[in-house]
Amino acid sequence: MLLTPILVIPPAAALLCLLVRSRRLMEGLNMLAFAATLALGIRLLHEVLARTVVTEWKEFFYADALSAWMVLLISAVSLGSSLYAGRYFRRDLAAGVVTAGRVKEFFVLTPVFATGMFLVVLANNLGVMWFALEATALSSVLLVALYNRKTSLEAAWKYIMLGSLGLALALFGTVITYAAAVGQNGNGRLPSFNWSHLMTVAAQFDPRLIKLAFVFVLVGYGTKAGLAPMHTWLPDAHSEAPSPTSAMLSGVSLKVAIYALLRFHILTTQCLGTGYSRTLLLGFGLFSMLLAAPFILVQSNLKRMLAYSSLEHVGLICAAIGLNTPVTIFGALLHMGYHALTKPVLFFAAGNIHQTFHTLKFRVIGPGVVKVLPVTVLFMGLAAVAAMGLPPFGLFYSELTVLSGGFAAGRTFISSLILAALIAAFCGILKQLTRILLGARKVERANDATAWDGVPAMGLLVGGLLVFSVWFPEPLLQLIHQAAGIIKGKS
Amino acid sequence: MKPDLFAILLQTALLLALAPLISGCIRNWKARLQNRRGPRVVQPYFDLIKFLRKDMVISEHASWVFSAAPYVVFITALLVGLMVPMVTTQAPVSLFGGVLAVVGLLALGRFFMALGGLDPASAFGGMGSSREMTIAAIAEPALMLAIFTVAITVGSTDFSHMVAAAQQSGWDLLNPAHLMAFVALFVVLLAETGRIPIDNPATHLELTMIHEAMLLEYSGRYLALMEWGASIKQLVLMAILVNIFLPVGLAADGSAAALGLGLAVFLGKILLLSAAVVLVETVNAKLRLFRVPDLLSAAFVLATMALLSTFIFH
Amino acid sequence: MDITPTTLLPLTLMGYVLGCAAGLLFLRHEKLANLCSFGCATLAALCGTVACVMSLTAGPAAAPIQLQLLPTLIPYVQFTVRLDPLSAFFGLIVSLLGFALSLYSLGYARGFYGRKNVGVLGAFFNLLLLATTLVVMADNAFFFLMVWEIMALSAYCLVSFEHEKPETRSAGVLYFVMSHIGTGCIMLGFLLLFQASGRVLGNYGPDAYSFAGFHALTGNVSWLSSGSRDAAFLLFLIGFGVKAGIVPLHTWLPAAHPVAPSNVSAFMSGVLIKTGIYGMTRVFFDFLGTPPMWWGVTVLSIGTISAVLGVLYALMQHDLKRLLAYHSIENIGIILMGFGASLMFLHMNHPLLATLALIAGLYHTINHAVFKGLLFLGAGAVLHATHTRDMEQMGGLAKRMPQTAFFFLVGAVAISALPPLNGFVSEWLTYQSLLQGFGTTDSLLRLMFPIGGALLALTSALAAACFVKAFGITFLAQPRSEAAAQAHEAPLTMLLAQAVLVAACVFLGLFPTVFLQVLDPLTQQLTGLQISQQLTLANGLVLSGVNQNGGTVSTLGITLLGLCLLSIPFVLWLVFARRAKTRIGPTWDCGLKGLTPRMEYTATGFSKPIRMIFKALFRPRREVQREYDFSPYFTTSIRFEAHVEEVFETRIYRPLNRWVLWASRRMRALQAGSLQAYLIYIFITLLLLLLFAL
Amino acid sequence: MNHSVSIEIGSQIIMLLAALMLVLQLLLVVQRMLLINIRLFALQSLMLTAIATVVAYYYNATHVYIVAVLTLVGKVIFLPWLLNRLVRRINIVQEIEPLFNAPTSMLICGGLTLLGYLVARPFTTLHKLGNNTLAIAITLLLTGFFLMINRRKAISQVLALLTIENGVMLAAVALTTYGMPLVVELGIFFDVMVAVMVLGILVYRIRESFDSMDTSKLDQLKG
Repeated sequence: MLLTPILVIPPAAALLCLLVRSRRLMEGLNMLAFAATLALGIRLLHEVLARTVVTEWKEFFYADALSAWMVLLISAVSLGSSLYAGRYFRRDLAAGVVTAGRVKEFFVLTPVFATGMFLVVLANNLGVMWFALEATALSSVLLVALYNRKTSLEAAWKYIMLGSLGLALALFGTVITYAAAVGQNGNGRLPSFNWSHLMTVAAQFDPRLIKLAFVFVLVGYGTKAGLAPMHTWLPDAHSEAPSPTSAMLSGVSLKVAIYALLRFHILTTQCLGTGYSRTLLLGFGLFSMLLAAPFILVQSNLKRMLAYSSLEHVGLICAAIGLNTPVTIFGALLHMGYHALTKPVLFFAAGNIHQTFHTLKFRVIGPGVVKVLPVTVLFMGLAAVAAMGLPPFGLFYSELTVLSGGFAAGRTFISSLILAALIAAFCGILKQLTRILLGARKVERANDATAWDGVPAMGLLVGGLLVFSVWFPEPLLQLIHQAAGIIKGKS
Repeated sequence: MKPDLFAILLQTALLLALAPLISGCIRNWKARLQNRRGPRVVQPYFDLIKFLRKDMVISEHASWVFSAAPYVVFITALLVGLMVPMVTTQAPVSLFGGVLAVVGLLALGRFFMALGGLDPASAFGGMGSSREMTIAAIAEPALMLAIFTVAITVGSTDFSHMVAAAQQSGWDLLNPAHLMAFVALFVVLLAETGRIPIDNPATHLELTMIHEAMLLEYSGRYLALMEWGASIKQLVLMAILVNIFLPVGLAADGSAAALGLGLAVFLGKILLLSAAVVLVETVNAKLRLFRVPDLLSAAFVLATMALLSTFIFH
Repeated sequence: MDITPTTLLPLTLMGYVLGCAAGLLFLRHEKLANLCSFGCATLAALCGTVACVMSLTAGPAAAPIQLQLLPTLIPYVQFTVRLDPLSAFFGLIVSLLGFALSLYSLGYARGFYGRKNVGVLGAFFNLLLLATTLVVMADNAFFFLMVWEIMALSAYCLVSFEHEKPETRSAGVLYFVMSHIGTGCIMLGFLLLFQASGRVLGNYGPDAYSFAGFHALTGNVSWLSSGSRDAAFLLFLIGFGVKAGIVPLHTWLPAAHPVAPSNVSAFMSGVLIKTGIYGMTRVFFDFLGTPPMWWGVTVLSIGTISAVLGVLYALMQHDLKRLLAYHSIENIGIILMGFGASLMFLHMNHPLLATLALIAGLYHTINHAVFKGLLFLGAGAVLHATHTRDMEQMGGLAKRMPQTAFFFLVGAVAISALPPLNGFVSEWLTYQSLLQGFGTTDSLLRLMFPIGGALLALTSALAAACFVKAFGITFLAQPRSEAAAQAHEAPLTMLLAQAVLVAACVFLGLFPTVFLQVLDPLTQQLTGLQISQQLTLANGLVLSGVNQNGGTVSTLGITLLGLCLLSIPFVLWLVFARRAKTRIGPTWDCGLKGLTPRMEYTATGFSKPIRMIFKALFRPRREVQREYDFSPYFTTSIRFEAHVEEVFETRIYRPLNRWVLWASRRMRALQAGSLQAYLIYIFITLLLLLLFAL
Repeated sequence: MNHSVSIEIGSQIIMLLAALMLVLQLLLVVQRMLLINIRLFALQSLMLTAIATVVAYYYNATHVYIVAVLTLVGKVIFLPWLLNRLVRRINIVQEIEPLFNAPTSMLICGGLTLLGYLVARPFTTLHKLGNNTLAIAITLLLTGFFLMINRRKAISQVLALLTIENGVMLAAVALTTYGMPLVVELGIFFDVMVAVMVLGILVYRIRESFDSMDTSKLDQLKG
């Protein structure tokens, strides 16, 4: 019994939060829940390493290396953002930006959101995976709309419309896949819709149906994963949501959607052989990267810029998987991990800046944030350096690994394009952040009360990032290698 | 080819003794051509002695650089002199450096002279330094290129080797390459020694003077060293010109007869060249400062063409 | 424990790490931070210097030292350090300068007390030293790229140390952006090599990234197709060229070097840009095998252009540090002239000349590191004393800070390539190689050599002019401002540091034949020859060209002879002038009542003739505003402004930047905010994919 | 009775019903009165229910009956009622001018139908019940999508979304022989319900802070 608790604890926490009144208790419950899932995740990691697959409830829940990796990421990021949420909302309440009811809403919905993601990565049945994803979408929509500002409502509206449209398409793809699975044999009993089962019979599927299915799934889940040109909701939602939510959206929920996409990618590869789905992934990944760069370069809003950089990273991950060599896929998974540890920190810091300056517009914030929020800027600087793909942080390794893999596979031109996009994004982020973080500014009053806001959360993640950048534990490495093997498939 | 002390002393003496005479001749002949009686040929010697005896006035603004400059100028001029063959094919310390060292040492002297000009905080000095350095800067490439044309054909930057090679057969001044190089070098010579049409050694009108402007604040023995150094430099440059392109009568060995002959021939050549200089100075007017580059770039082009022709006749 | 490179190298690295840690540890106590971090740096750099010297003098027989710093993290990364002669030579440059600069910083950092956090400065300074040391010693391309980026990052942080000034921030960004683009090129280059070597080795493991592996493969002709070889050459040329600051990739350099703290700008100008040179040496001579002709031609021409343009722009500056920064461009150009010639000789299969030219380049590399470091330290001392970088505000400092003035003068003489100091020696070698090069080929290309030589002459003459201006305007005559009048001599450690570098200048200048032996293992590694014996005559007194008829020079001899000749003025004094007296009097002022500083020649005025001569390049603009009460003949005040245009910035970079931003803004129209539009994007994507899936 | 024959009949019935769904969809595209739109949607859902029933009857698969019932309760009765309430609450009667006028829309829909058939052509040969519904399902999907693009009012966009859902369900029920596993069906059903709830909530909030339902006014977030 390992997967079930992971899926039970967060909703339980959500229920309790619904009942209790004290805000601190809710915070505690959230943290506790995610700490627990993180611990379970680590155990799961060892289980998976021990016996490649962990299943429960007659294979209804199914965890292989890939799922275990995702579970770790989800719990880590959720823990981080629940750590951060406490101080964040206390300040918001003090400023009267939100009502206590809304805060409760947050603490109830966040575990639900997380549960959805856990279910996505642990469900064996593709249909279940779909509605789990829909659940994450619905819960996060309400979180995005939490502030109930005009802009946040607009963002939420676009998010829900595009999101559920995408999911409808994805569902259609899923259905067609199932139809393909049912295939010719019209015999009496209902075939299982478990991914593990489909993998075994994928070879006999009708290739044309699978092709069709993958198109819909790609567009559908691609929308949720924020692949260009279906990404348009992403900057709005990420910039309008409260920072802890932005962190979770950017840190994991995109990657969870990618995960869903990957399951189908593996299936398709199994059926059609390499070449079809991986080309599509490569194309969309590259397009996302190339599209993101100019938007970063001339962005005027801090959190939107971060959102676009997420688009960039997601693109890189997809492109790397599209390159489809063990090394690039390994790099992509590594990148997922490092990015999950990096991006939330940036959003937390952005949150602090937002609460201090009451705006996210670069022009209005003006230079010299470092004089007002030195600690925040320190963490933001570290995270930004990491996000720009500079050593000694892990993203440098993962990016260079991907490029090396690309060159090793002889995809010189594609890899060069990737590098170019990365450089462009680098320039943008550097320019924008230097513009606001550094510089002179008259500090009206040194506010020590807020100086250490969010430091535990940021410290946790940045610490993890630093540790994993210089020392990578062996089991984790094995896990990623296994996961890469799964994605690469037999072919 | 170890530098032997005797040769060094001899040549030093020659430089010290001959240099003022040359400037004296030039001044005197120039006067003659202009229908003036002009100063005696030996006047420079008297001047030097006078300067040496006189008290010095040093500007209150000047620092130690001001006092260091004259010595550097004087010494570098002498050093350069020792690297160039005058009466013997073998310059005393040619081992210590050739063309490049000569150019470098001259630049060193100029460097300090310019600093000395700036040091007393007078506008004239600054103007002089500025112009001197500018002209030197555009003269130097022409000089280098011209000497390269010779050095390349000889395959050495060492004056002694150049002269030695020049004495071999198959070498003639009429080789177009060398003719052009010669002309180029002659122009550079005018520039380096501060002659009309580049500079006017006789003037003390601030708009026209270059070299003089830097010496304006110098007096007494410092002035003497400066003047002497300048005339030595002039002698050396002339020696280079004549000995490379017209290497007749240089003493191959240390025998008295050879030396005597060499000295005589050398004197003849130098005086001939001085006459040429005088002629040029008399028939030309001084150029405007911003016309000087045209002249020097002409020299540069000449030198380049010289190179090209060696390329053709190689 | 015995003193060997193997034991000293880890000490050095540890020292830097400690220094970094100390800086961060004592963020709150600036005195402690200053002492600990820069103290550690000083000691570590000293160890490094010793280590490098030892391994260079160990003789060619000694096997290069290898160290594994960290366990392999993920595929490809292998933190191995290898101290072969080339690394040791550049390690020497880094450590020597590092030593002097850390010493200097101990005093210089005091200037920041109370204003800025010295701990941060110390930490990043140590990090920079560490990264740079590792850059020249890394033995694995992946590791190299990593430390290369860390170096750039820490340099960025140090450049923007005084980030309160807007121009500092923009300079920092410009530097980091260009440097990162360069890094991108280098990365691509190494990836190409990696691709090729992996193909040959048959596996794409970390070995496919190891420098030793690349070197080993150069024997194998087929490992790089000529196409990718040329591509790699260009990529590396651009990548390392940005770091080295070659024209036209130099624009970041004059922007970034001046705004950094002086100890940092000294390091950047002295060492950081040399890492670019290191990269080129490593790649062009060690990895890419026999070069085609056009490589050499390209490098030689770029070198020449950089040299001439660098010095011309330097002449136009009146910001002391900016002027020095432009001179870095010039000297990089001179170094590359040597390299270019060397590459050409390699192609024409004249290893001897190739070696000579290479030596010329390398010799100038260390020389420039030394005297440029020295000059920047001097400039730092001046800045420290007068709080301005503007030469027009200085003057008269030779009286107020005599030691600094003397040290700066030595640096100025050295950089102007005047005998007997080191700049002259390396340029002499360059001239020699160019001169000998003429005979090597009959193609018209050989004209490049003498013309290059002539332009080199132009360069050094202009450099001399520039430093007459720099020294004269800054240190001589009357002070032009109150600050200059109040200037005071720099503290002891700063003077010591400068003295160290002066000593280095003198040594490299007077004893070239001794130093050349150090280069033997290096040339052995790169061209397979050792020619220090051939270059030495008269048991070490005289330096000669490859064939001793080609020309000889002896800076030591010149110096000694000059000292002897000093006796002549002395004798003259004895004979004539013993009774002559010396008075201190006013400068002749044309009968006005006293000279004021405003009557002095200014820096701008000094360089005016050159500005006029090279009008076409500078496109000078001047604005004169005169104010008068009732008649223009009685002007009350005149404001004169002269600007020169920096062609590459105004004609290439600004328009490019503008265009990119414009294009990006146009792109933003895609995200116009209308849900309908977004739906249409998805719809069209879907339809296209459906057709694709048919 | 002869099973194969009955299969034939069954598939013909299904085709007929599916075709009717398509027709209703096209009507939705041209119709601008919101209340009528809602009714049309309800009717379409009814067709879906019927199809489900037929499938369930022919394969006497109980869980498909459940699906049919759920669809009937949810999409034919509950959702229309909910939307009606919404519309009356924020009394707006009809869609403002859409992006494309009626004729153009019809043309586009025709094109999309063509595309649907084009895409589905390879699979019309599968020998099983309702094999041809794929074409119609895709067409419903695409036209629903187009409807969504074409409308500006939030409510009608929700409606469009629901018609897309219908298309998907049609495929789910008819194409996959006898529907998906029950758990999936239930999950999907409840998700749709919740989705509509959430949308409703948002619509309220937007309504009260923008006092308009015109989503084309939601364009503050740019770049």
